[in-house]
Amino acid sequence: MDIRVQQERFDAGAELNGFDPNGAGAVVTFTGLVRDVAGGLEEMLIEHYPAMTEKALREIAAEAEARWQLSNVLVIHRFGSLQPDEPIMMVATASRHRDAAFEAATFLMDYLKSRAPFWKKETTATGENWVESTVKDEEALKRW
Amino acid sequence: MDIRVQQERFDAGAELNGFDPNGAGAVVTFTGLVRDVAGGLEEMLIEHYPAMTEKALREIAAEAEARWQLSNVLVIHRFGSLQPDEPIMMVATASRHRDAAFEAATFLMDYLKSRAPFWKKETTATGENWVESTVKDEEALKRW
Amino acid sequence: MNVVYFAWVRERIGLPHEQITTDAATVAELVDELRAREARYEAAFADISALRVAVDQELSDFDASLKDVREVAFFPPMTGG
Amino acid sequence: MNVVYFAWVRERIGLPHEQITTDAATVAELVDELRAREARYEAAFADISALRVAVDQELSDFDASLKDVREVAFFPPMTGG
Repeated sequence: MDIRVQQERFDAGAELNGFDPNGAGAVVTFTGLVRDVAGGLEEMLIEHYPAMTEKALREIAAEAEARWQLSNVLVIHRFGSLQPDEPIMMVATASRHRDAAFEAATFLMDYLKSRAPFWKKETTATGENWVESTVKDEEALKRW
Repeated sequence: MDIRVQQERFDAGAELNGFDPNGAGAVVTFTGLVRDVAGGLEEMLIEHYPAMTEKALREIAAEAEARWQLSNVLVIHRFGSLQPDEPIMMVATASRHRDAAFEAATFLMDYLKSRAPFWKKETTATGENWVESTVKDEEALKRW
Repeated sequence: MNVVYFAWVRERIGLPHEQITTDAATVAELVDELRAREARYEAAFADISALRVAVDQELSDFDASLKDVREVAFFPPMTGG
Repeated sequence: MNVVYFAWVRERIGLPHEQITTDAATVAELVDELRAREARYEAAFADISALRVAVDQELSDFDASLKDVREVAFFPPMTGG
């Protein structure tokens, strides 16, 4: 398990190539990128709770390892000031079974969305806006 | 849409970095690797139906684009002689919605497994063995 | 007890964290105490359903006990990923 | 008509493809014709349920018509991915 909370940009391709499947045949990745928004995004600022963030991510990844047969798990999540098209975060899962790799990655994303202590603020020409959580994201947790 | 049927090895990380999400925020990849097998795998030989393969992959990818809002789709599948740990194939999907990216990638994999004209033969010290399709893989198609 | 605020809770209250001495037995009692203090707390805690709380860095509930607790954090629903 | 074989079907029949002139109206009739030819065809087509067929490079059924068809391919269930 490799969990990283960092300000620096990361290279998703290099992370995929460096991710050791430990002999498994199925590797799934999810990469989240800063999307532009109506009005033009000047900055996405990601705030987090340093004393809690890594622990929360480790607990979520450990839960994925308990539910699926995974041979490796990677979670990277950035904080700080980001620009459009930059990578925000990435998860990778490896398993002997493709369904396990897909489901575990989907699970990790659902929990990162609503249970990891990050908050996003978008700045456009018209002002600042805290991104709001959605009912859909909260509902997504119920499938697990 | 980018569909490639090739003998040459590919670089999964470089493919992820070169995959254009066209402004979407969610990118999912699946990479399939040659697994070692009991007895020690000397070679995985992948046979395919050249006159049909690319067309079949394009139809599967087009079906994914019809079912989900995707901003890009990549499918790479190799044929020929492969060694353990080499990448066999890769799909990538990009969407504004993470569920669409995950589901489309899962769909692509289910169809590639059972509807794309590839056949795998494993050679170990004890002989050659054509990989058999599984009931589970055929059943997986029914979820779509 | 260290009380920590994030995102628009932090912005409304105007500081990221503060040391608070309290006799509140639960998170909810602490919230009532803070709301009674000043308008900026009232603004931050007006709608409890829009808030989440962590007690000693674990997601928790507003009826959680504060016994032996060292840090309470208030924030809006998380938006990671 | 070009008839193409893959994987263990190709190995049992001993060639990757051949030109066949036939009056068979359907894929199933072509299979019967081939099985009657030689033991190696009988070995390849013994269990039709273990085989798949493509007609002019489209997955098809054994009751498909061969009218105007240029290529028929026989192979075991695919194992891509």
